[in-house]
Formats: sequence, structure tokens, C-alpha cells
Amino acid sequence: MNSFVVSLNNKKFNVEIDGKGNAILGGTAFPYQMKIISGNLVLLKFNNKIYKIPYLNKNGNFKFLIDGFPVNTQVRTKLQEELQKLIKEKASKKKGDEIIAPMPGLLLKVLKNSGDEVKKGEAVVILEAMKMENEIRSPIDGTVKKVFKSEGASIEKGEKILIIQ
Amino acid sequence: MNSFVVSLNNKKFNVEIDGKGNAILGGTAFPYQMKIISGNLVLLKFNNKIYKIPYLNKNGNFKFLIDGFPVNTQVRTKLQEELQKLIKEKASKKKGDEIIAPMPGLLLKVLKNSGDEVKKGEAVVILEAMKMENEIRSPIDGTVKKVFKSEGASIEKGEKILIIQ
Amino acid sequence: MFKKILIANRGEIAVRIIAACKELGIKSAAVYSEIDFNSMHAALSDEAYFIGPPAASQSYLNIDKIISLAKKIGADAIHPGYGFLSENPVFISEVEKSGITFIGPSAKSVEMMGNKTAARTLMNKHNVPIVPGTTQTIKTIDEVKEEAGKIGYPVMLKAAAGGGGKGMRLVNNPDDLQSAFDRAKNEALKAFGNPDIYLEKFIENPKHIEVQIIGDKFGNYAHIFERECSIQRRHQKVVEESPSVFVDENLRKEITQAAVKAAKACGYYNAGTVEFLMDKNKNFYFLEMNTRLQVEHPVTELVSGIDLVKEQIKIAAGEKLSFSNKDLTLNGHAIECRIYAEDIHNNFAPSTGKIEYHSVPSGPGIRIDRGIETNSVVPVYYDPLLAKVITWGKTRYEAINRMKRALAQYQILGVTTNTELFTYILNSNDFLNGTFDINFLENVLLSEINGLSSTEISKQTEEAAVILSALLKQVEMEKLKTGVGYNGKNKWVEQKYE
Amino acid sequence: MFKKILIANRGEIAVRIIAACKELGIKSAAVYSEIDFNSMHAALSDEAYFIGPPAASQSYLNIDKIISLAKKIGADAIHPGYGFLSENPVFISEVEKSGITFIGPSAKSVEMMGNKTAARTLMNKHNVPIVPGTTQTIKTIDEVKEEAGKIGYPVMLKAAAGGGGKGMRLVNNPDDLQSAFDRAKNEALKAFGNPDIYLEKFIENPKHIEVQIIGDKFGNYAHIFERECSIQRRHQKVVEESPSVFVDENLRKEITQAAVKAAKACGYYNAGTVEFLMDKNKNFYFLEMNTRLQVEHPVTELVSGIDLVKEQIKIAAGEKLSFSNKDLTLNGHAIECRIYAEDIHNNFAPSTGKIEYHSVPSGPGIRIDRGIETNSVVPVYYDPLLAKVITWGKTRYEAINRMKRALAQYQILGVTTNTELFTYILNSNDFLNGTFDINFLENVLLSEINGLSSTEISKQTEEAAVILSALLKQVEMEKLKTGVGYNGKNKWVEQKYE
Repeated sequence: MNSFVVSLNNKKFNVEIDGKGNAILGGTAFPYQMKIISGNLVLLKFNNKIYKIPYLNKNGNFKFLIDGFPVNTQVRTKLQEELQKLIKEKASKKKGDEIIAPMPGLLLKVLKNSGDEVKKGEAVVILEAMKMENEIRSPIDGTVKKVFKSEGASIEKGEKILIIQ
Repeated sequence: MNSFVVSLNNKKFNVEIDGKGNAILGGTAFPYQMKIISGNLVLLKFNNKIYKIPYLNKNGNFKFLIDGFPVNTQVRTKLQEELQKLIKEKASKKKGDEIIAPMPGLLLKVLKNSGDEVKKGEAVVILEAMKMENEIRSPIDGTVKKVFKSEGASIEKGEKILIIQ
Repeated sequence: MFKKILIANRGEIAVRIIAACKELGIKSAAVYSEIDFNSMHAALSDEAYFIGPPAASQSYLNIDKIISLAKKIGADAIHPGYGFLSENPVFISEVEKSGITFIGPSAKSVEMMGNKTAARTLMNKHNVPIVPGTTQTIKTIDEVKEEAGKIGYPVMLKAAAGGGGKGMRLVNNPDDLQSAFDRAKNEALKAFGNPDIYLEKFIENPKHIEVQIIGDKFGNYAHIFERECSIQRRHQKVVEESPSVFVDENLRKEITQAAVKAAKACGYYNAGTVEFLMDKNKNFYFLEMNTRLQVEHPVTELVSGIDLVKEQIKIAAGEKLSFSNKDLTLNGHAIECRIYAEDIHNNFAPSTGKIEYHSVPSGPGIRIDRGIETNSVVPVYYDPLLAKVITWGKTRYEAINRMKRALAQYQILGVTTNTELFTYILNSNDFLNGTFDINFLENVLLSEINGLSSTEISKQTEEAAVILSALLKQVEMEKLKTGVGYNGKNKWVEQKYE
Repeated sequence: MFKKILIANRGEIAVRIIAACKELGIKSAAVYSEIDFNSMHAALSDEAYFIGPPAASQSYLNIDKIISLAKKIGADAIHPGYGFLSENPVFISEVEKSGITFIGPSAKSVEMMGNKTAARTLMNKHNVPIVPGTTQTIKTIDEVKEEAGKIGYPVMLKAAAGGGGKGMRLVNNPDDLQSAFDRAKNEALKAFGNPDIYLEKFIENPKHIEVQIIGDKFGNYAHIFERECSIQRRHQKVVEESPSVFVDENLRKEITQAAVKAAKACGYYNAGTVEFLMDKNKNFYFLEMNTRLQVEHPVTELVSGIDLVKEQIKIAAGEKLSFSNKDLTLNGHAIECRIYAEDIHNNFAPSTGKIEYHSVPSGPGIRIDRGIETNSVVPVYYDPLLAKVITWGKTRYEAINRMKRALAQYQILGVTTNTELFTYILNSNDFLNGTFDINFLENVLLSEINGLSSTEISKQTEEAAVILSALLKQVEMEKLKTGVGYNGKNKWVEQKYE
């Protein structure tokens, strides 16, 4: 019997796989059948329905397409989940938030500079990608500590743009 | 410079890859660009055309789809080609031809039994597959030496059905 | 309207029926055999139920299993598709006895059209032209001689219970009659357990023209124009189109009216097809009636705008026909090519296996009805029809050009398909001129193609294949040497483009 | 007819134009930037030429490179698609100077429609209704005050060189006029290098209705009905349909005639679109003319049977228009949904990456125009339009139901798409009743959706996703332990189905 914790849309679910073709969820045993068709396609039979689901898996972070819609989940074993809680407690003591480029693009405007105060939800930079101007907003109330990039710079996805404290 | 012999529709072609982006075929150097997209999809730019070609490779036996049509080739290095010639010479001294099931199916009829004479192209058995009766024909003139399967048998693809000598 | 429809079929037609259910807001329940766990129809339906081992007799043809499943899951109707149980009067009766609606005609209509001589008698009585000959079985050689003399040679001897060319003999003169009669009876007995034979005049090089009809349970009928289905091999249709270039407005009026008469004669409701042979003088003769949805129904849908499967379902649910003939106009031209898993260079041997790569054509005027996708398995147990490519054009010429484009872009790797055959058909003068008949494909075109041991390809394609073979071989060798896979930073793989 | 057409574009529209070339038997030559070596348009065309680095300014917008390439390869015509160089009069002039035919209107027609005030003046002169206001730029605040007083508040200040909402201000009363005028001028100067402003009456909650027109080089014109394009976000169309439920037969006659007048006024040939705003009393006003093929042209093709791209090519080659309005009937209803690579739950941020899995819907009434397939790369450099799903139905209701089915079956994995947005639109009462206007999506629907942090899914879907996550995680752990890959005989992988 293996136990997992699955997060989906900010909800957490405990799932147990009993090794006899059942998944136990919320106290109910669901019989299932699964067949992995290729590296990113899987069949799941469940509740008298066969789901053919394209998926991506990045370290237990799953992206599924179900009936045309994206469903994202995160899975941990029970053990990993306990570990994660400890890490989070530590992290919450640290201050400050980094603004990371959510997509590659051109840094069109830096709206807030070092020392500026920002409110949560306020735009801090504008990133141009795919012919569109995209406002990147602050996740917290705070003060801009450092700006790493200047206007006109080409930015890769995931690059740090600035830090707010 | 690597040299290959490619068979296509009973024709043989000598190809050399010069390591500088050229393939030399029939004395002409053709510049090419190639990019393998996935395990069975490749891009080839050649003669101002980009071919996006699905393919299967089984030990140097290639199945391509080009503009919707199947093209099958066999490739050997120069060395393998020489070796193959030797093997063939030996094999040609051996007699007899096996009839191998070209598809899985039900052995509906055995038309020729042990000891029967057959002409090249004459039907020897009928195999039922996909609601169709399929005649399997003799590749040579000869006499049936042995029949391995009896009528009504289920046959896997590649199984020996009989031998003609 | 129904709440849940069980679809007693598989492959492209099950997928097609699921589409109709979704558009009508009805739950669809698929059945699947063991080998069809990974199949389009099972995954697309709202519910999917295991029905048995791969052999059709133990799964898709298992009447008891299907009906008891339908009852268990609360399905209020069963759609049979085509083939399998679709024209089985026993199945139809059992379904209706169980209180479930059969989406199709009554068992009685199916039976009336099932026996060839009975159907000929019925048509004759209702003034639907039949091929000259007997409407009764003939027992003695003297009777045969007398009737053949009346009709005039050549004549055809045919099995009353027949189909598929079995128990059929062409006789050119009286001297051959005795032996042909004996052999036909013998064959009919073996094939159908019934030696009854009847006699028809032989129609030379006819066209196969059929009419789509539809009727509801209130006695309303409509036709939805004709289809030209003469491109056949071994009585199996390969290319179909609507309308027929051979049929003008007057002839259309005549033949479609005859078809509606045929449908009325057997008290038909549901979509159905009345098949005719048409000789070179445009005389047409009733051949048989298919009391079900046809494979080639999409060409009719494209030129009429009618969704035949949704109409079938509505009619079965007791709705009135949603249109009459005065509402219909024939809009443009549609062609269908049937993609079979078969090797045209190897006596059309069926091909099975896994679809390793599948990419469908897109864009204007193309419809694909299919039961396959990448990673699908084509099993040995069922019909080799993989997909249908259907194109629409304002003119026949446009539909043909779109078909050529579509076929060249349809990539199926893993099983051998007959796609290549269509380019020969679509480029032949007889096809382009509309002068083909039911013997064209087998007698004319295939004998030309048999001269080709394999696909004819251009010099540039040949060169591309040859060079690519060498390059891929080189990558393979490199990989063996270095252990770097396709996704590694191998210089052949990651080579820069320009 | 042309022998070779160079297609100066990429993505789905390049693929669409290649289809037209193939159907006409014309060689197509694609151009591709470095990042587009692996792209559908480059692989589908007969010839493909490298044109430069990914940035459009150095590739698809590089006039000199494109024209010199066309000359070098012997192309006798250039099709610009939409966007990029399609409405650039300098490019058009250069193409024609080089002796190559531009598949589109004359540079002069494009220029006449390019300046807003000039176009308003022209339309006014030719009795095409324009939004009440000035047809000249206004220089002083006194002038603005006087004109606004005449028209009546609220009024719009607009940039003469404008587009895309820049240099535009809504003014509700005279007190706000001064500051709005200053800011609008300032913005216009910054955005277009031209501070000229004109004044229009503000049309409250209008619909965006446009008319497809087409003209040849002999002065023949036809309209091909209207399109309803009011479902917009930031002036970008998201859903389009033809016909509009808001337009009856009389209104259709009026608005299409106005559109033909507009086309004649600028001596237009080629396919083009005249856009109108329509208020709730069904008054319509000229908005602008798009002097090119539109993204949404397929809905018009589906209800008319006309292949607009083939018509464009024939007209450019000097052929006469192949039809006139008396030949056309409006057949059924068509809807288009634009699949963009963007995240509707994250302020519509664009999404880039590799398409890991791509499976298109098939079956009746579905057309897909697309520039992507499995393994395609969606780069950051270009428009985020991936594909268009277009459905046809005999009725609008049928077209909508087919669209819902199509969208649920369209699987794109690897980049985030806006597919989900359409189910909200297609299920909203305003959309179903046809009572939506150009503010519906942004002001009504999106504010509702913003309440959803992520896709709303059913309990069963949630359970399936949760269980599957655990199962796949378990397979992963098993694999790590045993070293057996997906294709190995691992018990989780090869588990027997039933």
C-alpha cells in the first residue's frame, strides 16, 4: 500500500494505491485500469469511462489535458510531503520576493526602480512577447530592493528581473 | 568521408557523406541539412525543399513516408555490403523456400500438401485476416516438402507454414 | 429524446456516432473488446464497457452480452452502425423485445429486403425497375433454359440467399447453361446453406448508382440525392461521390423517386440506401437495399447539409423528419476515399500493426472520419477500414483537387495503406471524365498498376530517400559509438539549420 | 496563371495559402526564419527558403530580402497573407516595380484606406454612413468644443493615424474635454509620430459587423455576406461567425451594398473587408476597411462555398471574378474560435514552448486551419495564433454544438492555450441569444471568469486527475527502483485491461 498526497487547485487529496487495482480516495476504493501508451499519453479507466490523457511530468508536477482542459497537479509521497512542510516553515522566515520573467521577451519598461514603494498587484515592469505588452505585477506590498535588468534587455524565461522586500 | 550503399526499389545507390554538409550521390555533391525531430520524424532540407518525413528504422531497413507515399530503403555501409554479397553467394547454394505468414490470421485452407508440385505464383494456402481471404503464393517452382500447420490453425505473423523445395 | 445510447460497433463509425450523440447532448456508451482498450471510440465516449475477447463473434457480435449490458447501464437505445449486427433481424427483434429502441428500421423491413427474390418480387409489384429475369427461384434446367431464352443471353445465375459474388455465374450461350447451373447451386448451398438460384439478364459494364433515402415512423419520406459508387474492387467500394456526373436532373428525379418507392414498399423508417445498376443507356435497375447507415454517408452529408446520424437518432426517438425534399438543394460536390490497411503492391494483403505516426490533413473542404490516431493498434480481427477522407468542392474538379492535396498530406506510418491507389484513380482519364463503370478499377486500372512493383516516385523523392537513409544510418552508427541518444547534443542531431 | 507564388508569411495563414496553390497547380515557395526551420509552412510548400534571424524585422518584414529572393527563384507573384507586410503600401509598390504581381489590392487603395480621416471623407462622399463627427483633424480646443456640442456627448477623440486603441479618449462632458484633448494628442504623437486628432460620436455598446467584399481588375464587385465579430478582447477578435443573428435580410442588403460602395470608392480589387459598428437600433457606421485577407475568412468560405484565397490568386492573375451575387446563397452557419497561446488565468500572458502532443478533432462540420502539429515550437517572436477551429452547421445551434465537441477533442499539450475561454463564451446566455456587443467579453464575461483562479472541473475529472497523478508517480518510483522504462515489462505499464 503506497500513500500519496496530490495537490490540485489548492486542494490536497490523500490517495492510497492498494496494489490490487484500487485507488483509495476519500475513504472510497475506486477500481481503475491504467495503460501508459507513450511517454506523454496514458489511458485510465475509472468510473466506467476511459480517459485518454496527454500529460507532462516534471518532478511530480503533472500537466494533464482532460476533455480538452488543462489540469495541473503536484504529487508527493507521504514522506516527501512531511519534508516539504519543514522546508516551507523555514522559508517563510525569509523575507522578500523575486520577480521572475514568466516568459521570454523584451523588457519594455521598468516602472519601479530601486527604492520605490510598491503595492501588491501593482505593475512593476512591462515585458513584450508575441507582439503583446505584458504587465508583471508585484506579489506583495514592499519596496524594490534591486533591479537586475535595464529597459531594452532581452530576458529569458525564469530570469530574475528584480527583488521586492 | 563515410560511404553507404542504399537499395531502393531494386536499384542500388552509392552515397558518401563528406562531413561538411554534403551528400555525394552519382558524382554530384548535394548540400543538405538534417534535423531529427523525434524518434520517428526527421527534417531534411535538400534541393530547396524541406521534407518532413516520418520514418521507421529496423536494422538499416527504413520505411519513409514522403508526400504521403511509402518509400522503403535498405542501407549498408560499404563494408556491410561486401559482407552481404559473400553471405548471399553461400545462401544461393542452399535449396528450398519457406512460406512464412505475412500477417497473423486463421489458416483457412491448405491447397497444396506434402509431395504436391507447385508452380511459381501458384496459391499454396489461404489465410483469413480482417474479414478477407488472402492467397499465399509460392515464390518458386518446386515440390511441397513439409506442411507445418493444419487447416483451422491460428497463425502468428512470421510463422513458418510450409516448405517448398 | 434518448438519455443514453449504446453504440454496438467500433472504429470510425463508432466515433462518428459518438459525435452525433455529443451534438445532441445524449450520453454515449461504447463497448470494446480486449484489443480495443486503447481505441478512439472507447476513449471518446462518455462511458466504455468491456465486452469480451477480440474475436467479433465473442464481442461485437454477441447479441446477448450487448443487450444485457444495455439494460444494465440504462441505455434506452442501441445504434448498430454498419456491418456487425446492423442488418441482423434477430438482433433487432431482441433489442425491441427488451424494451430498448433500435436506431434503425424494423426487423420486418430488414427481412423483406434480405431475400433477393422476395425483394425483386416486392420491387416489381411497386413499379421499381428490376433487372429483367425471374422473381422466383428456378428449380429445373428446363425452366432455366426457357427463361434464359426469353431474356436473351448473356444471363446471370444468382443465389437467392446470395451476396458477395458467391453462387453467381455468367452464362454466354445455352451450351454452358447446364454446368453453370450445377456449379452455382452447389456453391450457393455451400455458402448460404440454400441452393436456390434465380436468373437475371447480364448488364454489361454497369455503373453502381445508389440513392440515400430517409423515412420516419409517420410515413414521411425524402431522398437525399444519389451517390456514384462504381469504383469498386471485389464488390467493395473504394471511392464514392455525390452527385454522379452521369446523372442529369431528369434522371435524378426518376431514380430518386424509384428509391423512395422502394423504401415505402418495405415500410421503411431510418436512413437507408437503395442500390441500382445503371447501363450505358441510363436504364437503371434495383440491385438491393441496404437497411442501415452506409460507410459512404458523409458525401451525402456534405452536399445536402443533413447530418444523417442525428436524423437517424431523432427518427428512432419518434420525431418527424426535420425536412422534406423541397427544403433540400444539392450544394457542390463531395468525394470520399476509403483508407484501408492493405498493400496494393502485394495482392491487397491486409496490414496490421501499430500506428507509429499519424498526421491528418487540415484546411478548407476536408473532412476526416477516422478510427485511428498515433499509437492506435490495427488488429487482425476486424474490417481494415482505418479512415475516410472526404472532400467538398463547389465543383467536382475542386473536390478532386482538394482530395489530392489531402491524400498527399495524410501521413500514416506503421501499417501499409492503400492511399497510393487513389492517386492512380484520381488521375485516370476515365475517372476524370466520369466514364468509369464497376469493372474499371479491377479490369483496367489494377492491371496497369500491377506493372508497378512498388510506388512510382520522382527522381527528387528518390534522391531525398537515398540521402536521408545514409544520413540516418550515420547517426545510428555515431550513436552506437558514443552512446548519445536522439536527444543528446550529437552533432548530427543538433546540427544548425542554415 | 502564375507558375510560382512566394508566400511572405508564416503559421496557419501560410499553410492556408499553400493549400490554395496546391489546388490550383501552382508551385508554392515558403520563406522561413531561423526558428521556423521546423514549421508546418516550410515543410508543406514545394520550395522553402531561409530568410533570416527570428526577429520579424530581420526576416518576415524584410522587404529587400523578400523581393530579391522572389526575383532570384523566379516567383511571378507574392502573397502577403495578413499582418506583416500585407498592408504596407511601400512593400506593394516595391513588389510591383520589380515586375512581380502582388496578390492584393493596389498600393493606392491601401493608402486611401490607411488614413482614418481621409477614409472618412471618402466614405462620406460615397454615401457610406460614417460615425457622426469630423472628417478633418481638429487643431484647437475651441473647435473641439464646438464640434462636440454639435454631435452631443459622449464623444470620442481619436488619432487620425490611429489604431489599436492608442490616442483614443472617451469624453462624457465638456469639462473633461481639455485634458482629454491634450492627453490624446500627446499619446498619438508618441505612438504614431502624428498628433492629429478627430472627433466622433461615441457609439454605446455597438456590435462589430463586417462585410466580406471582393473585386476584380475589371471593376466587378461582389459581397459575400457579413461576419459578426463582436467577441473581442483588447480590439483582438476571438470568436467570429457568419451570418450575424442580429442582421435580417433587409439589413443585410443595406450593409452589404454600403460595403460594395466603400470598395468601389477606393478602386479596390482583391478580397477585402469593410468593418462597421452597429448600434442597438441597427444603425451602422463605417469603421475601417481591411485591405487584405482576414484571419476570419473561413467562416465566409463555409457559408458561401467560395474559396477566397483561390479567388484572390485568380483575380491577381487577371481573371474575372468567377461569380456574382446572384450566384450566391447563404448556406447554414459557421463559427470560428481562435486558439491563442495564452493563459487566460494569468492575465492572458502569452505562452511559448514545444507542442509535446497535438491531436485535432475530426468528423462532420469541422475545419481546422493550423500552423502547429506535434513537435512544433511556439516562439516568442510572432503572433500567438496557433490554430483556428471553424465549424459549420445547418443552423447556428448546430454549429455551436459542433464547436463544443471540437474544442473538447482538440488536445494541445506543451503550451497553454485559451481553449477553455470558448466554453464560457459558447455557454453564456448573451452569446446564445446573440445579445452580445463588443464590450461583452471584456466587461461581462472576463470579470466573471476572473473569479476562477483555474479551470473549473467536474468532481469526476478531479478524481481522475488525482488518482492518475498517484499512479504515474508510483510508476516513476518503480522505474527508478528497477530501471525498467516505459516500454519494459513493468507490471504497472503492461497491466492487463479487464
